[in-house]
Amino acid sequence: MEAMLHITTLHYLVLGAALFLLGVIGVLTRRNVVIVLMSIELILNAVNLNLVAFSRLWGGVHGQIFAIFVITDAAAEAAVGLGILIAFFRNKETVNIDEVHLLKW
Amino acid sequence: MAVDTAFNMAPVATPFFFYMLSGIMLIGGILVITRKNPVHSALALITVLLAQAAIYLMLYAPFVAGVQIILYAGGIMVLFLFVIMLVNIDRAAKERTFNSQWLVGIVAATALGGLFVAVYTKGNNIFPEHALSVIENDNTQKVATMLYGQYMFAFEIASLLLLVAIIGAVVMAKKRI
Amino acid sequence: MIDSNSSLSHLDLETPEKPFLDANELVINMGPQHPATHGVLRVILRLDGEKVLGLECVIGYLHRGVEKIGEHRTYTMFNPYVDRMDYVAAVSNGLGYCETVEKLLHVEAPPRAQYVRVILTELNRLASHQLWLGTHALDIGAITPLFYTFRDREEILKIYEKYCGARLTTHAFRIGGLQYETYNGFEREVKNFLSFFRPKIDEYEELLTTNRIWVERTKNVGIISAKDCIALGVTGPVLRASGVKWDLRKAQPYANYKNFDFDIPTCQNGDTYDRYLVRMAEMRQSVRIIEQAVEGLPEGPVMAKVPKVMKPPAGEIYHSIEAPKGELGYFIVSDGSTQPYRVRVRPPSFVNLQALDLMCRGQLVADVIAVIGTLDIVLGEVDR
Amino acid sequence: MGHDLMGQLVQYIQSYLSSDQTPGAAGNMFWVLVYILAVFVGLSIAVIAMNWLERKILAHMQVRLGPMRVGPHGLLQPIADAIKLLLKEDIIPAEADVAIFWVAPFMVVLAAFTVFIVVPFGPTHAVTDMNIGILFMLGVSSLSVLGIVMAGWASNSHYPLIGALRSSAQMVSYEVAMGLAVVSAIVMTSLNASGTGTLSMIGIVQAQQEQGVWFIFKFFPLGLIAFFIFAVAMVAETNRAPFDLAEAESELTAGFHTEYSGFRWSLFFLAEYSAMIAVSSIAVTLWLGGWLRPFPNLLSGSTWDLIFSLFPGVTFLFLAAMCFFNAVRMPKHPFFRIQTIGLAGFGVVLGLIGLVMLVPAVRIRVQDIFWFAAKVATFMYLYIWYRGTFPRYRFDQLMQMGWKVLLPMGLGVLILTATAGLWPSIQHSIWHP
Repeated sequence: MEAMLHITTLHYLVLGAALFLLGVIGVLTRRNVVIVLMSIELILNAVNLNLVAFSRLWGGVHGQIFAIFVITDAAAEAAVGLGILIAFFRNKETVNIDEVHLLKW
Repeated sequence: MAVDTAFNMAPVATPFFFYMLSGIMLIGGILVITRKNPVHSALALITVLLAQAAIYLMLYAPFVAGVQIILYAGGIMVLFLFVIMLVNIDRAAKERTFNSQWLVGIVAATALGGLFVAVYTKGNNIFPEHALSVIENDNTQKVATMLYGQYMFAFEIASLLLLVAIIGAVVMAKKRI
Repeated sequence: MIDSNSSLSHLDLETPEKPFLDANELVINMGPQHPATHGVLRVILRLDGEKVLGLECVIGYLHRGVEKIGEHRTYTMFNPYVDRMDYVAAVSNGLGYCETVEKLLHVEAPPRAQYVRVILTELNRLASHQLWLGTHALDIGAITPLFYTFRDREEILKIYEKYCGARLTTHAFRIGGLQYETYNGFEREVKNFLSFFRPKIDEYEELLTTNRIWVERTKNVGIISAKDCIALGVTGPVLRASGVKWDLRKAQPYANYKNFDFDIPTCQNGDTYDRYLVRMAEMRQSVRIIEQAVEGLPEGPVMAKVPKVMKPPAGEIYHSIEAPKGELGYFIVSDGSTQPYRVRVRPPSFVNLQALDLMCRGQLVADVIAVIGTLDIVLGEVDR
Repeated sequence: MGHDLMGQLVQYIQSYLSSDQTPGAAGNMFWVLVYILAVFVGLSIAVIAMNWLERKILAHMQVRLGPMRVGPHGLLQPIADAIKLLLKEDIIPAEADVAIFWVAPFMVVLAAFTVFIVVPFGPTHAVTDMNIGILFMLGVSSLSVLGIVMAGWASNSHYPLIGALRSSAQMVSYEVAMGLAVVSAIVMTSLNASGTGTLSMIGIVQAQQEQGVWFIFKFFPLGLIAFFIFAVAMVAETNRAPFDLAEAESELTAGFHTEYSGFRWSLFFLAEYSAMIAVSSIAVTLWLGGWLRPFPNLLSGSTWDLIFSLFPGVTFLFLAAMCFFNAVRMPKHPFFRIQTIGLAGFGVVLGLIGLVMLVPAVRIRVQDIFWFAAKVATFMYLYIWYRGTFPRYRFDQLMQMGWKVLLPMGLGVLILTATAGLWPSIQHSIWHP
């Protein structure tokens, strides 16, 4: 009970790990490209949570800055990923990731 | 309690808020990967992101929380919703939700989860027990100083990355440039 | 109707443009219940995002069979029906019908009647253009001009009400002239109206002509070339804005427009802004015409000698006038009886509406609204 | 024991009164709740008043009278409308995505109301003062776009979908220009001895107080241009004329809320107006000196302080006098008797409020709120004025305006502001290398 009531860094890490796993499952099992991309966002967020928790643990802001960079990355990744998705959809008229099996069409 | 002052990790009622927010995040995360309709998934993901912003506030990282809300919830998720509306989801709704390797996925994730559990149970005591106390009020200033000082180069690289991403996205999505 | 020289072959109206995102063509039903379709026009828009790939007009929601009704009424009895076609410009409709039947009967209205007809018709043109301006501006998002134009249109309607007791469907003219002599003070009131109205045109222009957003919204929107206009039979301000100086009041003078001194305003680009300018200039010209007509209003009878029971000699006649919206033509076939054998109306709105598809191709949804507004259609006339 | 508890409670409540912080910063939960309630009630009244004022002002711009029937001069019209909306049938289209259809209006309202917890109505009159105040406001207000997109999508109809796509693209693009304008104001806050700026809403106003100039006049015309960019972007951000493409009545019938009716529609309405007030509050805080009274430098001294502190009460007394004047002018007919009495009664209420505001203890505390509200009200009037004057932009023109005009302007102003701020030290390093 005592361990439950005092929120330590480990609590945040466990939460982050759980989110990370959810993201991994999403990436591995879903067929819809949009949801795969969302799962990647979930993974990135889990990482961010860890970074900020560590930053809190050490009292600095390095972790937070890393988190900001990760968010920047996520924005770039989402833009390019969704761009690819639209290009793909235009050619194949589907958003099913199983059908992305040709390098050229 | 003596521990309280040393354990000065968060303000009042932290356990309650922490468990509430993590509950929201986990349920939201599960919804993200299980909903058939991508718009529902996106809604769940937005909930996760907002709850996470609140958790950042609990971790005394208000600037990251603000960036999270503006960029993630207000920017990236709108992009997602935009694309979901652009692509025709009528067909996707009729198809199977999960692919044929869902079993592999679950197994791999479980293995990874096991790894995490192992690390956290074994390595619990590598973290210092007491978090250092920080002042919340100058968080933004500190982030700014760091971002434009020590991490200047990384900052510029990030801006370049964004530029490349913009051009890439335009090239990908536009038929005639 | 269209001879081989001015064919439509250069207009490919059948195949719509290829959409950008093939799977994503959006088909939208604009109307028949829609705030900007001016009645019950239904436009089936085929969109790629916001870009219009093509559109199709579905008409007939207001069809009352006016032409068929004409075959079962005597010439006099049919007269009020034509008011209900372009109910915004009822007087013009009546003028066109009366003149056609007069031509068929070989009678001519006396000069005083002709002058009063010109005054009332030009007032009607002002009223019609005012209504067009208000609703067109409202469609584009400027809500205030609507109330200004309606305030001033009220004054015209008051004159009508005093003259013939009706404001909208006036039934002002009779075959052979006018039923009523003008009321006392008619001339004074018309003159008062003109001096009241002239600064109002400047007021409208002040609100819109140099308004940046208005110019941006209307310039280069819905362009139609003179060639296409002629090929499609588009007439009226739309044609004149494309640079063709064609106005039936000058080209084939009727009533006694040849006695009046006025200009035909034209523009060159054929876009929505030019059509706006042309109509504004036309309002000023109408004021000029009314002024001259009131000044020179002759004395005399207002009704020519027409038989009580009209039996025009067998034959056919086509006569057209310049209604506010374009060429309004009546084609009447008489078999020598008291009722027409066939009545056919050439409504300007109906013909002008054909150009909608051509004008909207490649434009955005918002432009479709602007173009519908600028064509100045009245569905009562389109559907008849 | 019970008495002791009461005493402690009273002491807890009273302890805040002596502090010079916002209740959030002082950590006093009781006053936080009181402030939240006050903000909520005040906002609702403001939205109701705005509804009436917009109709009346717009009507008078358009040579008509506006609401005249319900109550004297239509004063009760918003209440009648609210009752009508609440009693209306709540229609959910058969093919709609019910869950999202439900959530969307609440999301919009939530975003529009949450921002008000950091709006500083006075040095201590804010629910809380966040370190990232302005960032929080921009972030949370940008969440309303999600609600709009969801509403448009969930309706499962073409017009709402197009409206939602339009508004999402519009809001996302104008946020960029808006952000740049905001940053150039924040750069100005760092022009003090220590060289550290602030994102806190209260801190921004205090910076203007310390520097003795409203940021709109700082580095003339840089502050003015930044303010202009924000003023344009905020109209676009709230989907108001001439940027009301998302709900363009003549094109898309009603845009994203075409399928909504009754209570849910009224939530969108509420959100729109409170979002207008919210962005106006940002503009007032950042450029127009927030709660500061006009001419604090030019007309300084205790006499002027006294005169300016009388403004709130006098304004209310003036409004009351207007009510009495119009009550006297009412037609003397039995039909109008109730309306006349109502108008006079309204005048009495306004007059009493005005008299209370003249009491020294009250007027010192409310004058900040008054000046803030007066500045916000100016923006509200501008919103109505735009609506009465401008036609609507087209979508591509809107995007062009956002990306090709406002964004480069914003960047330029930001760079120039930073240069101007650093100019003394640049000069120094040039002359004394």
